Order: sequence, then C-alpha cells, then structure tokens
Amino acid sequence: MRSATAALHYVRRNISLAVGIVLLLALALFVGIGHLVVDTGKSRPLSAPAVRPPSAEHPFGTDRQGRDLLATMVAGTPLTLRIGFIAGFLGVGIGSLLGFVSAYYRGTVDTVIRGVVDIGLTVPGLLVLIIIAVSVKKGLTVDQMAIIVASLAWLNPARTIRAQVLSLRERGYVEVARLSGMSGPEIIVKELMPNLLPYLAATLVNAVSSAILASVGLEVLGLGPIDSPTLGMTLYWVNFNAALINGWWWWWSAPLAIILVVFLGLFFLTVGLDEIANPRLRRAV
Amino acid sequence: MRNLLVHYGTPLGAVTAADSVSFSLRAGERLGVVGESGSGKSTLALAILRMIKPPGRIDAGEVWLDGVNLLALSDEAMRQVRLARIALIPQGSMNSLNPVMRIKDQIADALRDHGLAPSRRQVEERVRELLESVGLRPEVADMFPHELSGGMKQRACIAIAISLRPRVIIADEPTSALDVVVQKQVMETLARVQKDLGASVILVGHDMGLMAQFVDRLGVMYAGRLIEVSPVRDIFTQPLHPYTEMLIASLPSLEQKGTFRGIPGLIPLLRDLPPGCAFHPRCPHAVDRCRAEEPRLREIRPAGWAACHLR
Amino acid sequence: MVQRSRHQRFGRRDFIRTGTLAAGALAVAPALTATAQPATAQPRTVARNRTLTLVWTGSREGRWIDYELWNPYAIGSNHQNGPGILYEPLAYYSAFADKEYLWLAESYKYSSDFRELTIKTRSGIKWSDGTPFSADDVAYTLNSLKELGPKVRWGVDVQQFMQEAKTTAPNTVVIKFKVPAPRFFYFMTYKYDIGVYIVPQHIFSGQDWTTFKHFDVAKDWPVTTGPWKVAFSSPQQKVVDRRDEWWAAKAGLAPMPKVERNVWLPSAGEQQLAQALITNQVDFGPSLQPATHPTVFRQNPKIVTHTGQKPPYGYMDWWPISLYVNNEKPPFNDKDVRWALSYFIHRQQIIDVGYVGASQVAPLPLPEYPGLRPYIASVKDLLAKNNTLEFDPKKGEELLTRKGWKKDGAGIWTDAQGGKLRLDIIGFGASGPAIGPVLTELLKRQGVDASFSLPPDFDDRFQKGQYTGAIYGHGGSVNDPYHTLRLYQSVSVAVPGAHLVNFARWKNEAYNKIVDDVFVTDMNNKARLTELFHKAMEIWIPELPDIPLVHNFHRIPMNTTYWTNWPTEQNAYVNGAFWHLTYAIVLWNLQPTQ
Amino acid sequence: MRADYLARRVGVFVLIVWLAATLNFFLPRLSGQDPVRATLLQQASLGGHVQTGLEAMVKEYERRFGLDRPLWKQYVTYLRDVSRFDFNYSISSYPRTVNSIIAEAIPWTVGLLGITTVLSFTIGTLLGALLAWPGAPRWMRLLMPPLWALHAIPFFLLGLILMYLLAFRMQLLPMFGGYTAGAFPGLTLTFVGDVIAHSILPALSIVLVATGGWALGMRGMMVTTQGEDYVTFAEAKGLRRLTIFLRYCVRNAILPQTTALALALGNILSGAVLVEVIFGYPGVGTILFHAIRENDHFLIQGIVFTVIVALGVATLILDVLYPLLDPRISYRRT
Repeated sequence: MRSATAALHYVRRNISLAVGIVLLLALALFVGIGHLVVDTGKSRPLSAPAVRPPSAEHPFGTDRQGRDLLATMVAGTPLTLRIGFIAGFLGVGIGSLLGFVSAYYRGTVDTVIRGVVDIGLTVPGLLVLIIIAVSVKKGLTVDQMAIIVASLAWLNPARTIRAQVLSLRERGYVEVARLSGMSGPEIIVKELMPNLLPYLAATLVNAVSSAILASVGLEVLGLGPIDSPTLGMTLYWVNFNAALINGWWWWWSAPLAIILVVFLGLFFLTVGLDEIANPRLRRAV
Repeated sequence: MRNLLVHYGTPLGAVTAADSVSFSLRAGERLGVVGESGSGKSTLALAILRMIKPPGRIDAGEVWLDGVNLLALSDEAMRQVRLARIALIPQGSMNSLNPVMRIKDQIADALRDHGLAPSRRQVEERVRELLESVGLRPEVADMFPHELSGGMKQRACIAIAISLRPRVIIADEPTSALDVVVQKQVMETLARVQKDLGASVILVGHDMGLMAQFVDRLGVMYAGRLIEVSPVRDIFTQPLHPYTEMLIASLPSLEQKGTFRGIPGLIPLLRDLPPGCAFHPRCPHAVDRCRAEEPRLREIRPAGWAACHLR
Repeated sequence: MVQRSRHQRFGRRDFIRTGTLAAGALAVAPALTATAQPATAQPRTVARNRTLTLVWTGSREGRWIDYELWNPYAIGSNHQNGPGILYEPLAYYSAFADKEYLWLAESYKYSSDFRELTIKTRSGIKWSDGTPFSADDVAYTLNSLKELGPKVRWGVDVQQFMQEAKTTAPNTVVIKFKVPAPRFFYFMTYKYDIGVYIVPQHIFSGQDWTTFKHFDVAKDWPVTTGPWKVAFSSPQQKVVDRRDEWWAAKAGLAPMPKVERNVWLPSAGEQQLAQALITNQVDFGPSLQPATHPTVFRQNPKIVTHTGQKPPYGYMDWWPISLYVNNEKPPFNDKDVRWALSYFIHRQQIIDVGYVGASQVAPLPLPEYPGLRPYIASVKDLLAKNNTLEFDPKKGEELLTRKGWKKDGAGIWTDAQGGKLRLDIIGFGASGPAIGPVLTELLKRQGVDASFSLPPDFDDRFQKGQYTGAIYGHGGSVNDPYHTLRLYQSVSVAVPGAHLVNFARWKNEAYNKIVDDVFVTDMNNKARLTELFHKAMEIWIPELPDIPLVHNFHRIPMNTTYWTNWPTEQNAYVNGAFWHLTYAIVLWNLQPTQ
Repeated sequence: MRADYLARRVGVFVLIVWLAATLNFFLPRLSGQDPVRATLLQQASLGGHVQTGLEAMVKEYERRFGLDRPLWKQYVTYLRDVSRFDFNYSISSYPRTVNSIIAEAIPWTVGLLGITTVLSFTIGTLLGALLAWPGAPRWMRLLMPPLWALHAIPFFLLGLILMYLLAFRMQLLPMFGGYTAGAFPGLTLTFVGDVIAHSILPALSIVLVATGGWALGMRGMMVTTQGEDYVTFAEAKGLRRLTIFLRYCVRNAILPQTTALALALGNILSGAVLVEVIFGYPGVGTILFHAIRENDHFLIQGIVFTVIVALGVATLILDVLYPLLDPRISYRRT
C-alpha cells in the first residue's frame, strides 16, 4: 500500500509519465468498453449504409464500403497496437540480447554483431519489408505484418543497448561481480539488466512506437493487411477514396485522432521513463 | 558567517543541509572543515559562494567579507566577488576543467569576465606567470585537460583560483583523487600561493591527517551542523564533542594519513533527522536531554567551540 | 600529440565556415539543377486558352521516367505517355463510331488466302524534317520489327506472322505472311493500345532501336509525320507543340488541330487532380473515383464526363472485369465450383458499394460496343440457360452439395476430405481496392473462406498462375470477337508460336479449334463469325473459366472552360482515353471556347 | 600517425561498403521476382492489353541485363561495375542509365533534406539548449509540450494534415511536385521562388517533426553537461552566465549532436521516402520507392550504394574532423 502511494506520488511529480499513462489508459478504456458495447462485426464491409456522417446510430459515421467507423476503431486499434507490441517486443528482445552479448563479451562477437547491425542499417527498410510482403503468398495477416516490421526493429535497440552496456560494464560493481566469480550470463542477468531496466523499458516503448509508425506507413502505401480494419488500413481507404476532398471528414479524423493519442501516449511514456532512467533530466522540466 | 541555513527541496519535503552554521575566519588563517560525506561540508563551500542550485536554497544567514554581506549582494555583484574575492579550488579536479578548451583559454575567460580585457599578449603573459607560480611549464597553456596528469590539472585549477588574487580560497577536497606524493606537492603549492597572496583558506575535506598538517583551526560538521570548532592542536589532543572524539579515535595513528573507519551506527538521513542532538543515536554518552533539545554551539574553552549538552 | 594539437587551431573555424558555405549552396541546388537539365532554349509562350493540359498516371510517383524516350519501340517507352500522338499509323479505328480512318495508307487489300497484303500509301506526305514519306518507311518499320522480334515492342507480333515486307512502287508495299493473317492490317491500325507506329527510315536506320531515344529538341527530334513536335521534356512535364506544317490538313483529311500546345503532367493522385480541375489548371485527366465526380462538379460546373454529369460518369472500357480463378488448382478446376461462386456473388452490391452505383454488370468478358453488339445478342439463348449474372445462393449451395461439399461448424464450405473452400483473391490498381473488399465479404457470407490482398507483385503472380483468385479484366475485342476469344485459347494450330495470355489457365480442345477457325476467318464475314462465336460460347458459358462481374468504366473528367466538343455520349466520335492511340482523333475535334 | 589512421578508417569504410553492397545485391533477388517481367507486365496492365511477345521479350531482356546468368557471375559483374560507379541501365526505364536517373534526383533531395536537416538541427539544438538553461525566459518552457507533441507525430501524417490545411483548405501553398506544372525551369526569380514555394510544405513537415527531436536530444545533453564539475567550477570562476552557457555547456553538449547530425546528413538520401512520395517531390526517395516497387535491381543497387557511400563518407569525414571538435578524441582510436 505504502509503495503504491509512493508510486502515485512519483507519478504526480513525473508529469510526462502521468500524461502518457492517462492517454494510453483512455485508449484502453475506449477499446475495452467499445468491445463490450459495440458489435465489432460492423467493422466489415456491407454492414452499414455507406458514407454517413456521425449520427446517433453511427457515432463515428460510416465509410464507403459500409463499415461502421466506431466498430472499425474499436476493432482496429488493438490490431494496430498488437502489431506495435509484437514487433516492439521482438525487436527489443532480439536487439537487447545481441546488444548485451556484444557489449559484454566484446572481441570478435562484438565485431561481428556490430558489423551485422551497421550493415543492416544500410539496407532500405522499405526494400526488406516489400520483399517479405511479396513472399507472403496469401493475404497478409496482422501477425505477419508484425513479424515483417519486427524484421528490422531489432537493429536500433541492438546498437543503443550495446552502447549503454559498454558504459555500464566499466562500473565498479560489475568489476566486483566479475572478480567474485560470477559467470557472464549471470552478470548480464543479475547485474547489468536490473540497472538498465528503466532504459530497456524506454527503449521498448520507443520500439513499439516506431513499429506502429512503420506499419502505418506500409499500410498507407497499400502494403498492409487489406482485410483487417487496422488504423493504417483505414487511412489507406481514406486516401484511396479521396475522402479529404470529398468532405468526409469523419472518416479520417477518427483514425488520425487515435493514432495521435497512441503516439503521444507512447511518447510521453518514454519521456517519463527517461526521467526515471536519467534522473538529472527531471530537474529541468 | 552566521546562522547559515540551507534547505533542499526534495520530492518528500524540505531537507536541511546546513543549519545554523556560524564561524569566523581571520585574514591569512587556514581553517579546515571535516565531516563524513553528506555532512554538509561541500554545501557549506558552495553556500559561501552562493552557488546552491535549486531545489536547494539559502534560507537565512549572513556571510560577511570585509564588511560586505555576500548574501545581500545582487547576483551580478556576487558574480564579481567570485574568484576576485573568494575563489574555489574544486573537488574532483579530474573533471573541473572543460575538456574541450585549452588551459589558457580557461584562465583567460575568467580574466575577461571580470572586466580585465587586456591585450592578447598580456593575457598570455599573465597565464605564463600564473602557471609558473603553481609550478607548471608554460607549454601547459596550450594543452587540453586530458593531456595533463591529475596533479597538473589540480595545479591548473589553483592557478585559475589565484588569478585574481582573492582574499579567501575555498579548497574543496583538492587532493581527493591524487596519490600521496602528488597530494603533498599540490598542498605545498597551495600553501605557497596562499602565503604569497596573504589569503585565508578554507580547506574542506575528510582527511584528518592532511588537516593536521595544513590548517590552523578545524571545524567538524555532522548532519549539516557545525558541532565543533577548535585550533587544530587542541582538537587532536582534547576533542570537545563526542563525535570528534570518535573520529580521532578511529584514525590509525596521528602520524599516518588516514580516513575514517568504523564509527558505530549510520549517518542519519538528512530528511529524517532525529529530534534533539542529531548525533544522539550514535553517541555513547547520550542522555535524555540530548534526545529532546538541540544543543547550540558555544565557546567551551578559549577558542574552543562545541555543540554538546555534555560539556 | 601535444605538438600536433597546436597545429589544429585553424581547423574548427574552417570546418564551420565550409559547412555554412555548403548549406548555402544546398539552398539553391534544386533550382539550379532543374535549370540545367535540358539545356535547351525556353519554349515560346502559348496562351492558356490554346493550351491543353492533361494529367496522366503513366508516370511513376509523380514524375516522368521516360521523358527522354521518344522512340516508341524502346521497351521503356510507352505511347500512352505522349509518343502516341506523334507517330501516325496506316489507319485509325474508332470503336465508338465503328469507323476506320485510312491514314498514311490510302487503301489495302488482302490476297484471297490472306497470305499477302498490299498497302498503298498516300502521296504528298512529308516527315517533319521535310523528307518525303514513302512506302519504304512502312516496309522498313515492319522488316525491322520482324528482325528485332522480342527486342522491341510489337516485334514478336510481327515476327509471328510476317515473312517480309517489300516495296513494289514508291507508294506500294506488299507484305507476305507465314500463315493466313486476315487481321494484320487491323493489328497495325491504331485503336486502344494496339497499333504499329510508322517510323522514319532515314532517322532510324543504323540506330540500335533498343537504346535509341530519338530525342533532341535542338534537332527537332523526334521526326514524325504528325502535326506535333516536342518542345520541352522533363520529369515534371512533357510539352508537345503544334507544327504548322501538316500533310493531312493540306490534303483536307483533317482540320489543323486548334490546340497549340499539349502539356502532359505526371499524376500526383486523385486529390491533386480534382483540385487542379476545380481551379481550371487542367483540362483532361485520368479516371476519378465515381464518388469524387459530384464533388468536382459542385465546385466547377464546367467539368463534364462521357455521360455529362450523370453516373456512371464515364464510358465503358474494353476491359470487363472478372473474378479469375485458377482453373489448374482444385477445387476451381471444377466448373460447378466456379458456377457456385458465380451464384454467390451479388453483383449489384459490388456496384452499389464499390462504385456508388455508377457502373454496370457484365454478363460476358466483352464490352458492349457497336461492333460487338450483334455477337452478344446472338448468345442471348445461352445466357438464358446459364445466367452469368444471376445471384442465387440456393443454386450455388445445390451445386456444391451435389459435389459433396458441406458447411462446417463455422459455416465454411468443406469438401469430403475436410478441405475448406478457400479463395485468396489478389488485386491491383483501382479495380482491386474498389471491388476486392466487397467481393470478399459477399463470398464470406456464403461460406467461402475468402481473403483479399494487393500484392506488389500482382502481375508476376497472375501471369505465372501463382494465384487462386484474382480481380482482372480483359483487353480483347472491340469490334471483332476474335481478340477476346483468343484470351482463352490454351494452344493454337493456326498461329505458330502463339503466346498464351490464358490467365484463367482453362483448357478445352474443342474451344481451341473453334478459335483457330475464327482466326482464319475474314473480319468482314460477320455471318460466319457470329456462327463461330456462338459455338465457342456454347462451350465457354457452361464452363465459365472466369466469373464475369462488372464493366470497367473510364470516368475521364473533361474541362469545358477552354475546350469543347469533347467525345461524349451524344457526340461519341471516339472513346475519350487520351492515353489510347486514338487521342489524335480527339485533337482533330476539340474547339476552343475563347 | 595520421596517415595510418586515415588508411585504417578508409579500409574499414571500404569493407563496410563492400559488405553492404553485397547484401543489397542479394536482397532484391531474394524475392524471386523477375524485374523485367514485372516492368513489362505493369506497362501492359496499364493499357489493359498484354502483348503477344511478352514471354519472348522477358527472355530477351533478361539476357541483355545479364539476369539469366548464374548469380555468382552477376555478382562479379556487379562488383566490377560498382567499383567504377557504373550501375548499368535501369530495368524499369530502359534505356536510361541508373546514373542519369540518380543524378537527376539527388539535387532535389539534397536541397530539400539538406536544408531541412540543417535547419531543424540548428533550431532544435538552440531551443534544446535554451530549454535546459535556467536563465532562459519562462515562455520558452511553454514551447516544450508542443515540440514534444509534434515530434511524436509521424512525418507523413503531419504532412497530410499540413497539406489539407495549407494547400487544400487555405490554398496558400502548392500541393505537389517540385515546381508548378507548365512552368519552364530557368534561373529566373519567379522560377526559383516557385521551387521554394513547392518545397515549403514538405520542408515544414520535416522541420516541425525533426526540430523536436534535436531539441529533446540537446536538452538531455545540456542537463547532463550542466551537472559536470567543470560547469560548477566555471561558475565559481565568476564567469558570466552567457560565457558559461556558450563555452561550457553548449560547446560540450553539442558534440554528440554533431555526431548525430553527420549521420543524419549521410542518411538524407534515403531519409524521407514517404514525405517525398506524398508530396510528389522529385527526389531520390520517390525514385527508390519506384525502384523497389518495380523491383528494378539495378536502380535499387545504384541508389542504395549511393546512400551507403554517402553515409560512409559522412562517417569518415566525421571521424576525421571530430578530433577538431573534441580534442579528447585522438586519431589513433577507431
């Protein structure tokens, strides 16, 4: 209880963290309550009259193919987040594994991993994404989309985590642990990981947000899972149907607003986590 | 200096880092201030220079220098006082010089910002003089800090500190990161320039041995309070405060350089000070009064001041 | 190190100074290079009301990548992007007027066995550089195509049929064929996207046709017989100006075009196009979405389409759209499954939702054009028996149930082995997104495990048969049934080495034979052709190799602010696609309003 | 010592370029797509008519492009060509050469992204520095949340919003392209103005987003720097606030920013594909997008190789020049 109040106190001081959490919670509430109240089947085409502005029956309006946009948002938001989380977790998981190993063991392992990452970063992301998209011969699913995005998401975490570990491993306590006979993996797990936790968390949130960004980008270009009502696909349809000039404002404002909330929420969360990882930042806000 | 009160605002309420600290310093005197880490001695040094950073602030007190209360000065006037009247020789000399500036530039900008903007040649000359006075070769002027050894860096800092012939030099653990031989050289340098300038020195540190060799008078700080001030000889022979007593007892021997060793108990958290005398939980002689009433610093014997109910 | 560090004094400042300079240089770089690109003089000024500005999607991501390519035979070149109006054909054909315009040719005649074609060219025609045009140019063009074969566009088509082309007199060329070729002149005639461009022998001979660009504004290249010349060409625009010397105007064959300048702009997307139409920056553009038309009309009443301002806002293309299923892959090799799918599809819903009602169902893979109507009418009896447009899930269920299919717990059709009726539909371009999601949903509602995607390599998969379902059209007949029929031919005796564009991968021996018969039949022998078409459809309709859905419409916006007499329903002299080879006919007809 | 260092750096550079070039040779070929067929088919699909000779043409041009040879032979040719900076013909716009296509696009991209990168770096770094400086005016703090918010929005979304507001609703700026359709390039004031007007929207969307990033980075560095002992000592030296700010805080905090700037500049060629595509800006991004979509092996290789070299050169220059900025880094270290 005491720690909970302390946490609450802390959050109240760390405004960014609070804003991030509030935004994401609001979104979660929207999706959660939405799933209870709204029939997500209405996110499929032909389930409502086409292009109706918001009304009592369709609070967010409907699109050209007769999707109810409220249902689409309720069904699509978790899909987009799912892509982000799967890709983000995979990316940071693989990235930090490589980063830790590379920085801790140094030498040849490090050279190889760093080389792979450096070279990997030269490959245009779009190229890789399209190549994978092409080799998926059936209609793309949301999970495949996530894996496609993840295929590139590990590069940056690997690099930044490596740098962090490099600076950490020179600290006294790591030296002490090494002298006291701890093994490499043990040191990584018991000594390095805990110290990097806030940093890893920030990296993860960052990776999730870049993964969402990448997936939305691909989807807007028409390379996403056409069948799924994700936020990016909704924007693709907005663009395909020229909703902007046709004055169908409700069609694009809903996904745009949600994407903004997602990005801002994740962003403030990272800033908040950064403050935990690097307390000096706290002062100057 | 009278009744200096410094608070730090923290997420969990204000913390008193220095409380009712009062002492006086005579011209040409060398005063030492010792204490465990967190006892407020560095805060004291910064407070005299009015360099306490938010969330900390100086709440009360006066710092008089030649008839001027520094705490009442405008920010700009205070800035002029720094270095010109009171100079600091920083702790951790390793990082006290800007790594990307040449030594001479780091001396020159101090001259310039104090309204001394002589020609380039004069600056170079002054720099050479200063370096010479701390025993550094003139080439050092053109070097970057990372090209210097620890001792050289500290001497460079001393050179900067004395560049405007200050009245008071505050040396904040000037030798903490140096080895013994270099330590000795640096202290000798410091002593020499002090003598040349006729300045007073406040030496902050925790090395009792060093203090014994260098200072005239010694102040002991505990939990943000000055608990004893006495001439250095008296303190070592007859400490007034139980804490000072334990401190001295914990030294391996007077002749040897040494640092604190095991005093039972923990240093109290500044934000969670016990009522009464801050030292009473660790004090073997504590009585009820110690737990209830905070002792004041009073003169117990000529020139010997202490804050203890038992004396 | 100590010594060296002293020499670096100057370094940082230099570094910063250089950086500042470089940043300044960057600022003007785009302007400078845009200027430097074609180092030619500025073209003359032409008034807006004598300029016809059009936007076309033949560009890539908003830029012409072929702006230097004015040799229409180079594989990177495309007549749709400008060269189409420069080079003139032997003849034009307007499917809407069902009319042939003999052009560089004055007359043509086949031998009775269709193994020889004699073409007489007009006299008095000059190339734009003053050199007289003659039958030699025709012979040279055809012989080069035969020789180059697959190295150039149309090469293989000529190679397959032609033995040789020979000039027997300055205005006579005789073409000998390897096999009877009753449609060769028609093949060379400009219509839609098919036709042979006649190129100047005195310029092309000695050049490598595959890499020759035929572009040099200073030399007035490209050299053509048409009334146009390239005045300026860059990734951002192609400007084609009128030449005042044109043989056809002199000969009284056509009026001198009133348009003095044609500007081709790369397409930047629908919103930009709509915007430019509303502000009268553009006169002519590629199809807009049906729903966008009313928005544009509202803001600029001067914009019209083929059908005025009424749906379907355009004309029927030669490209009726079907749901293709891969006939080689079970269960779609079973005609009953194909028919079941057909019965499952409520085509009107596709039109209502995918095209806001502005389209038309297509019973057969042929456009309902004047020249084709008799053929379509002739198979009414067959369609009555097997209605390719019928929506009747019951009939579909019956067909499937009879073949042992059952709906599983999730309501998905499952065969005896437990295999699901799974159809992964791929699509591309504009038709895919418009139809795909609705079609998929319609099929899902009938228990088909359908999915839809827009793979970047659609063409590759579709052509190689690496698909199960696809949304695609038919670029076949416009007046003669042969061209659509041959799309389903899996093998041909009549045309040696004939290619296969049998995307549905359907095979039927009897059908193949009938199409071979059609091939050797004179285009003008309509009675015989009708008979053969009926026979072919007797096989095709019950088999249903692909499932017809809707007609494709070109909803081309035309701006009447500066130009009138556009090709419309009331005035259907030609189809309005400016990217087709018949754009020249539109240009003969346009009249300025000011 | 310096020559040694340079030689080694160049060696590493060449190695990286070679490996990256190799990767980018094999990657497009992994998809199993046939670029010649794809290009011809795409053209055919545009007109709705698939030409008779397609299959034969595919074979012919595969041979011409050397795509029918074993992979290792193609690779050897590729390495030889690349070492001469000759990237062959573009498959999708044959007979244009890859070099001419890239050369045409580079100035646009370098112009747009070069300026926006430098601009957002300058503004962002300055803002970030001021934001962390206690002496900065109070209203500056108010800038922080909007900067953050902008930084969180993806480029292209912001671009779309700006396009809608500024170009579509208010019609203040052109929506699309490098210059007005129908304008003829010339070194006239009108034309240069036109080019600039067309670059404002894409530039704005990049600057608005990127500035926040630089500001955040700089602020973080400033906060760290302000805690350094030498800043405390500088204050004890009685220096003016401005002197401390510029020579002790900014001067030091800017170093890591500079590294990032060099990388960002090296990356500009591939940096803003989406922005360029959305605004139809005639730069390298649109070409790369096009090349990837058409699977134009040679064009992809050409562009990626150019990007790698640009990045490599930027890093190399940085490595060589960095010691000038930061005397602690010596040439001897890699």
